[in-house]
Amino acid sequence: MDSGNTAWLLISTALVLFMVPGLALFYGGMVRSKNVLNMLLMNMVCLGIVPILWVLFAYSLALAGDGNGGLIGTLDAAGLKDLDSQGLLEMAFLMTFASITPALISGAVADRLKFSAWMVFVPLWLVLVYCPVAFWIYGADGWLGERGSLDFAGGTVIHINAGVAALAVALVLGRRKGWPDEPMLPHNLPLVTIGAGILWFGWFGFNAGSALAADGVAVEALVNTFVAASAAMMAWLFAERIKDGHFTTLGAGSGVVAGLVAITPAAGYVSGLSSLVFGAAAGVLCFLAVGLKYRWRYDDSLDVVGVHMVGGIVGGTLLGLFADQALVGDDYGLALGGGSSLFGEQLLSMAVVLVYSFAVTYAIAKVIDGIMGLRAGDDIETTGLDSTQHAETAYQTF
Amino acid sequence: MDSGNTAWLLISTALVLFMVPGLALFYGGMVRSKNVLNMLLMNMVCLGIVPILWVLFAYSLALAGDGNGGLIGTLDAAGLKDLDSQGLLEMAFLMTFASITPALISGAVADRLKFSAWMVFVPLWLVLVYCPVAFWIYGADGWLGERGSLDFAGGTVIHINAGVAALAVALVLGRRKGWPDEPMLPHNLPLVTIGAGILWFGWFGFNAGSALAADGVAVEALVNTFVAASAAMMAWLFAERIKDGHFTTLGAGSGVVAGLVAITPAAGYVSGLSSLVFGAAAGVLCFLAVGLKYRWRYDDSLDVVGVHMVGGIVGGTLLGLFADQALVGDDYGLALGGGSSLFGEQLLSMAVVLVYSFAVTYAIAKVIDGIMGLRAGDDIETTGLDSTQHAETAYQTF
Amino acid sequence: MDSGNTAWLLISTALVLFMVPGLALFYGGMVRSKNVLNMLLMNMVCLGIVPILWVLFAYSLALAGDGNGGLIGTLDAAGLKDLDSQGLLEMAFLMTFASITPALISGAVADRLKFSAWMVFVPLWLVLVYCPVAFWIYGADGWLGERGSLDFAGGTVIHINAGVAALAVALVLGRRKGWPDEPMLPHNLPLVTIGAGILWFGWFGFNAGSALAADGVAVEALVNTFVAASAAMMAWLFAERIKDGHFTTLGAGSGVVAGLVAITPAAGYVSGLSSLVFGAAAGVLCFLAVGLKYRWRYDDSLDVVGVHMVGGIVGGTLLGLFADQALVGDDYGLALGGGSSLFGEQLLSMAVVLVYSFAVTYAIAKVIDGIMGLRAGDDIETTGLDSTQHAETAYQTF
Amino acid sequence: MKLVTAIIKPSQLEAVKEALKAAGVAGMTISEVQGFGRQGGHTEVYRGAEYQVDFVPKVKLEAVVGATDADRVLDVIVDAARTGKIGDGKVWITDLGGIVRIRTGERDDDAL
Amino acid sequence: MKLVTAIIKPSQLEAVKEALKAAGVAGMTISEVQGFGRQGGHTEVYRGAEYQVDFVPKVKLEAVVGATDADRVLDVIVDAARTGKIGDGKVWITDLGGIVRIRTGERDDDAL
Amino acid sequence: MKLVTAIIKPSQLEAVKEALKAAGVAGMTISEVQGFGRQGGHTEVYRGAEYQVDFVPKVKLEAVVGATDADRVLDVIVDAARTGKIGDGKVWITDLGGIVRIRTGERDDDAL
Ligand SMILES: Nc1ncnc2c1ncn2[C@@H]1O[C@H](COP(=O)(O)OP(=O)(O)O)[C@@H](O)[C@H]1O
Ligand SMILES: Nc1ncnc2c1ncn2[C@@H]1O[C@H](COP(=O)(O)OP(=O)(O)O)[C@@H](O)[C@H]1O
Ligand SMILES: Nc1ncnc2c1ncn2[C@@H]1O[C@H](COP(=O)(O)OP(=O)(O)O)[C@@H](O)[C@H]1O
Repeated sequence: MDSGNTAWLLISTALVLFMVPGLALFYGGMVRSKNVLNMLLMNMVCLGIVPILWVLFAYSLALAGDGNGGLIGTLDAAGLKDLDSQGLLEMAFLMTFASITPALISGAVADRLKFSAWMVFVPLWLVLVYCPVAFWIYGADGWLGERGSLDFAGGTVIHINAGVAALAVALVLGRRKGWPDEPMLPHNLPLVTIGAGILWFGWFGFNAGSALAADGVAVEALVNTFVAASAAMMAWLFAERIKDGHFTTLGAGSGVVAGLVAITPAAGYVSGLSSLVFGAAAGVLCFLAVGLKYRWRYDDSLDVVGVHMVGGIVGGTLLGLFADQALVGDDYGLALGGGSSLFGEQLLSMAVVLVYSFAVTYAIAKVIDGIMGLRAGDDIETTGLDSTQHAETAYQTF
Repeated sequence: MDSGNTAWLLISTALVLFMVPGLALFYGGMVRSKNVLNMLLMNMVCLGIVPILWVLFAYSLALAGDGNGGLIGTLDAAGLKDLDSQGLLEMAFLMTFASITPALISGAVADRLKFSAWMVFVPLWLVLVYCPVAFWIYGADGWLGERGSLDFAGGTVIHINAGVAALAVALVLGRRKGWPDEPMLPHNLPLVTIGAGILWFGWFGFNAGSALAADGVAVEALVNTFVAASAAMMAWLFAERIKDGHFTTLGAGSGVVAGLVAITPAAGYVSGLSSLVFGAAAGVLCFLAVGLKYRWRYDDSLDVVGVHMVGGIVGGTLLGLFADQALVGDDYGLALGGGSSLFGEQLLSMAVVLVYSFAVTYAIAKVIDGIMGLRAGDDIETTGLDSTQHAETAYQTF
Repeated sequence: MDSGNTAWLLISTALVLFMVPGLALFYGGMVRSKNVLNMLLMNMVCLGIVPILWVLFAYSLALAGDGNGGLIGTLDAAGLKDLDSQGLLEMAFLMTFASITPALISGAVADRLKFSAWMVFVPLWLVLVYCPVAFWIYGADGWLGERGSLDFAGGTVIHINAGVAALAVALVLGRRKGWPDEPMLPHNLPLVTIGAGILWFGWFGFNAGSALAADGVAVEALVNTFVAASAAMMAWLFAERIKDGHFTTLGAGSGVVAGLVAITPAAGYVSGLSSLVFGAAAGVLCFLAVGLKYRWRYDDSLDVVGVHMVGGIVGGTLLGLFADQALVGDDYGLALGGGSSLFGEQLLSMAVVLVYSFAVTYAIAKVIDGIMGLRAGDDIETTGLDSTQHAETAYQTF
Repeated sequence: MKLVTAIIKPSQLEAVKEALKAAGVAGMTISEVQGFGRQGGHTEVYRGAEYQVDFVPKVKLEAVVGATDADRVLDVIVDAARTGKIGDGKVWITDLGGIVRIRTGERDDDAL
Repeated sequence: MKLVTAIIKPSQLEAVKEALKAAGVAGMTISEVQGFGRQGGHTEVYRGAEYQVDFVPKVKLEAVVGATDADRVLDVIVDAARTGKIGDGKVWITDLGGIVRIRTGERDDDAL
Repeated sequence: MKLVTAIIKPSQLEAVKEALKAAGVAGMTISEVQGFGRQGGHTEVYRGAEYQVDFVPKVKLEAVVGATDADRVLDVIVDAARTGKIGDGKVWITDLGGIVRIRTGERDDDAL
């Protein structure tokens, strides 16, 4: 790799790492002040647990060689064995993705999960869900990737995967005491806005960094990422203005994230003004989707399902429609005349990940619940997780 | 463009985008807590509105080809038509500049502007003020640029332009109820400091990115940007220490921004220790300028005029004096023996932008006021914009 | 320098600059709300004072030519004289290091130092301590560097140096009124977490930027930096879980910083999984070290000694054990069979810096104390520094 | 006129407010407070140093009511605020000399 | 001694404070509170979910005054706090058993 | 029953709390308030504009005690809160009509 590409991948790694504290703030501002530290720590600790496992063996499992007919990687690169500079750098770049994916799930379990259960959940989920799913799509001969499924920067591997896993854990965990009757309002919306800003900033590394070079594809990815986020912000804002009467700060931040999620699988594969379509669709559909939890009464506390799972599906589907021939080759988007092959593969890979991730995550959650209990307990929930689980208070008065 | 230059422009784009949430926090911390979300959203929404218009047509209008004898761009690049990778990337980089410029204005209208009026103001101002002004100076054959006016990264196009526009809107809008008799103190100075930190960080992309390459000019721009900000911080701090008796946090942050504004037009055009002069002058003069609103009783709430307009004028003028022959060619700085030609052009271009932007912005504000009303209304002003305009509360107690 | 290396050093400079506001928030969240602005300003002002002195003469003193048999630089590069593009860029990159080093010390003097004393301390310390120490190790023929001591990105020059200086000032300054009997709890742990996130992000520029190129060494440094921070976070978290019963947010952030400090001297000199050792050792040892102040009753308020001095010593020592032959040449790590030469030099350079920095800092503090007084005074300490020293209040209620 | 003052758990505020509304109490004022009592506090740990935190967050609720309503209102609060766990709080009653509605100048019962 | 307690709009605090100063009241204590009353609250919307917020921000002001001053002080507050719009708040008076200035131990009128 | 209310300096809270504990006071409630008094405020400066800040941070402490204990408790507070510097604050006593412990319904002395 030349110095320019190296520079771009170095900084992209830093950018994606920075998304984790960004996500922590985005989520942390949305919970009540008695639980904000727990939310911050659930996110930050993913940057502790995941990298250690990643360099020891998980990177190898998720991406290296072929061991099992395209189902899971080998241990050939365990302990960073035989990685040259470029390999090391890609390993580090992907380590940030592996770290943020479980962190995304934390939004669904806010306010009630026992912290020790989270410490057990994250490594299990990484190995049992993230590694195989990543291998299927990105691995040397992962079966979904081989069939022709596309996922530029992780719409399916990261967002759909985390989103549906969030649903599974939320179902096993159950609803918060008092939800949805008692109001549980965001305690600090400026924090949410800082978080959204950091996420947008970092997402340039996430998506344009996934070109693995500072080239035309990276440029296309950056432009698409930028525009989709803008369009989704406006779409969400107008959707809520029409339905609820107001443009809101939380809506703007949520729209931005929805748009970023939706463009993720497609960032380097679509061109021109398609990104406007991704953004607008994600803004409206995610806005509508976050309401479903009240109808179906699952307590996805901070809307991981509505934003990441739904946004990921919107993006993965639209990619099947709008993938650009110049960028993806002959099996391009259905809507652009590329035939239904890509579109079908997109639906297949999304369906596979939805089913696999849901099932295995559900099982992991059930097992943890059986062995050590998932919920912190009623009293702790009332008092707040910060003082009870972490012996800390976020904001001191005196 | 080689990979190194591409990498630098990619990350610079991300850096300038990040300045918008930075600005939102910088301003948001300065208003009272009942209005902080409104301030955040006025800023963030510029990242929603502007990029959509920019890719559709505004970029083309602001920079493409020649249509009208150097007065405004053509629509040749509308919808991103015919842009190669490099063109696309520059388009994206400049999109961040176009987004932050109207956002700067929001500081002058704090606490009283109807949010729907802002949603109308931003697109109108972008098209009627920002695009022509940008074209005159940066457009293929923009008339001010052709005559020899210099503006490295937007001192005139962005800061003077936004600063004088802020004055115009503030005048049409009128003073806040109770201003200046009632204290309206910054509700959260740590937020202001975070914002100032992000702005400084992002400004390296703003100024050094404007070299459009990772070369010696970018290095010069980065060094100048760094040093001018430092010098302005110290100058502001000592000025206020002498006049008011204290070094303040708000003063430090304000000084940093003043210095960054002043060096913006000159970042890649001056060398050696000139940046110290830019910084010191901006620190002292902007500090003095922010007091004028009390004398002349215009309610430029967060000092957009005093910092951006005045800082921009300081920088544009000093550039006429200190532009370095090695960097700008034969018409270099008056004080360095380069003759008065550049100095004259600087004064001309600044005067033109001051007059044009003031007049057109004033007209836009008047028209909006006539049609839909600019002010939120007395009761809303008393209660706060967050709960009334956005149906949200920034900080929840329970 | 080619464009890729230039791009990397430009952005690394921006990243390290961003660490200063990051540090300000990290520290600012840890003090009580009546002192947060003072803490923010003590940090930010280092970005004002240091760069001015740096471009005028301190850079030259710290790094240029040879004047005194390897003891201090010459004034050959004063005023940026004769620096080409690459020289200018490296000057700017190192300017951020020089700025953050005194800022680190501020954590030890929290809540009681007179601000004017800080304004005098910083320039004196820069010239009398930082410049010589930097020259010994990094200067053209600095005597410690010549002997073979290694310090990739400033473990000794920055962290041990600042850490032991913090001890010296804290001793001269004395304990806070009421410490340790009265609780003095962090007023805003989300701020601390934002700060830790920014520090981690910026530290990639700090360490991987110190390769001064976007090459394999930078990649190695980035990977080591990442993994050491993760390992230290987990080590600190488990250490406190075992000793005190809880995983804490402050512990996670502290662990991250401890790991980053420890890997700093070694980032580009060790490979493979050694970074896990650096991280784990730093996490546990710094956790234990922060308790010593209660035993020995020195009021190192925010644990600059426990984290930076101890973390730096851990890293410098481990480097003597684990330096990789492929990266450092024949005198490699003792534990890897490289002999004791490097190990001995590491101990020597650390000892020299510990003694020199302690002694000179102690003297500076004593002199300032004698001339103008170091402490703000009892009443000011009770009321808080923000309103008394800076005439500001961090958070406004009405 | 009487002033009924209650110190309750924050988690019971919603229930108490609804109960008071239902009981016809037209106005009340609440504030964040911190309580010390039998419930005890908890221990916090910052970088290995333990601190005993004696105060726990509570809500203070004040309602001015007619003299004859005071006991009934007190009972309503006690019922709604009770969780049966230690730390539920206290309610007390004070006599007032009189109350005025600022907007109209109406006094006493008319001011409620 | 009497304690005059007022619940006022935050926007009127400045005016009330100045009026009290002018009326010779030498000390007072204020705090942030939230009020429920006829003024009603407002609706907030978070990601499409509507919440009725019943409480609005108010300021509570307490001033201990000599028994004979209480009515006058009450009138001063009422005048300064009045905007004429709903939600202006209440003022009430309580009898005190006595007051001490901590610094000196002075009691009652001397403590003010 | 009596209610003892104290306005003290935040820096004295710890001492007062310990003194009250030692004196056998089993419960109390505190809140953040801002005080105006002889101590005066201070000037703040924001971008060159000066503002007189009249209010300084104080802590309000309320303890309900048996009628016969009130004076003793007041003395305890006064002793512990005194620094001798201006702004030490006030303590005053109010009669209560009665107090109930929410958890048990116990009244008056039993409720403490
Ligand atoms: N004597 C008192 N005076 C004022 N407030 C009190 C008193 N005793 C208790 N409180 C308040 O009531 C709260 C609950 O009291 P506590 O003794 O913990 O539980 P319980 O009321 O269930 O016995 C305390 O946190 C405090 O705010
Ligand atoms: N009965 C009451 N007891 C205590 N506080 C009250 C009572 N009624 C009203 N308040 C306080 O006074 C404020 C204003 O009362 P409200 O009924 O809204 O308007 P108005 O006083 O103009 O009729 C309320 O927000 C609340 O804080
Ligand atoms: N008349 C009063 N009513 C209510 N609170 C008062 C009164 N006078 C003083 N205070 C409170 O007591 C605090 C200290 O009073 P101050 O006059 O400053 O000092 P000192 O009590 O030492 O004379 C004030 O800040 C205020 O909170």
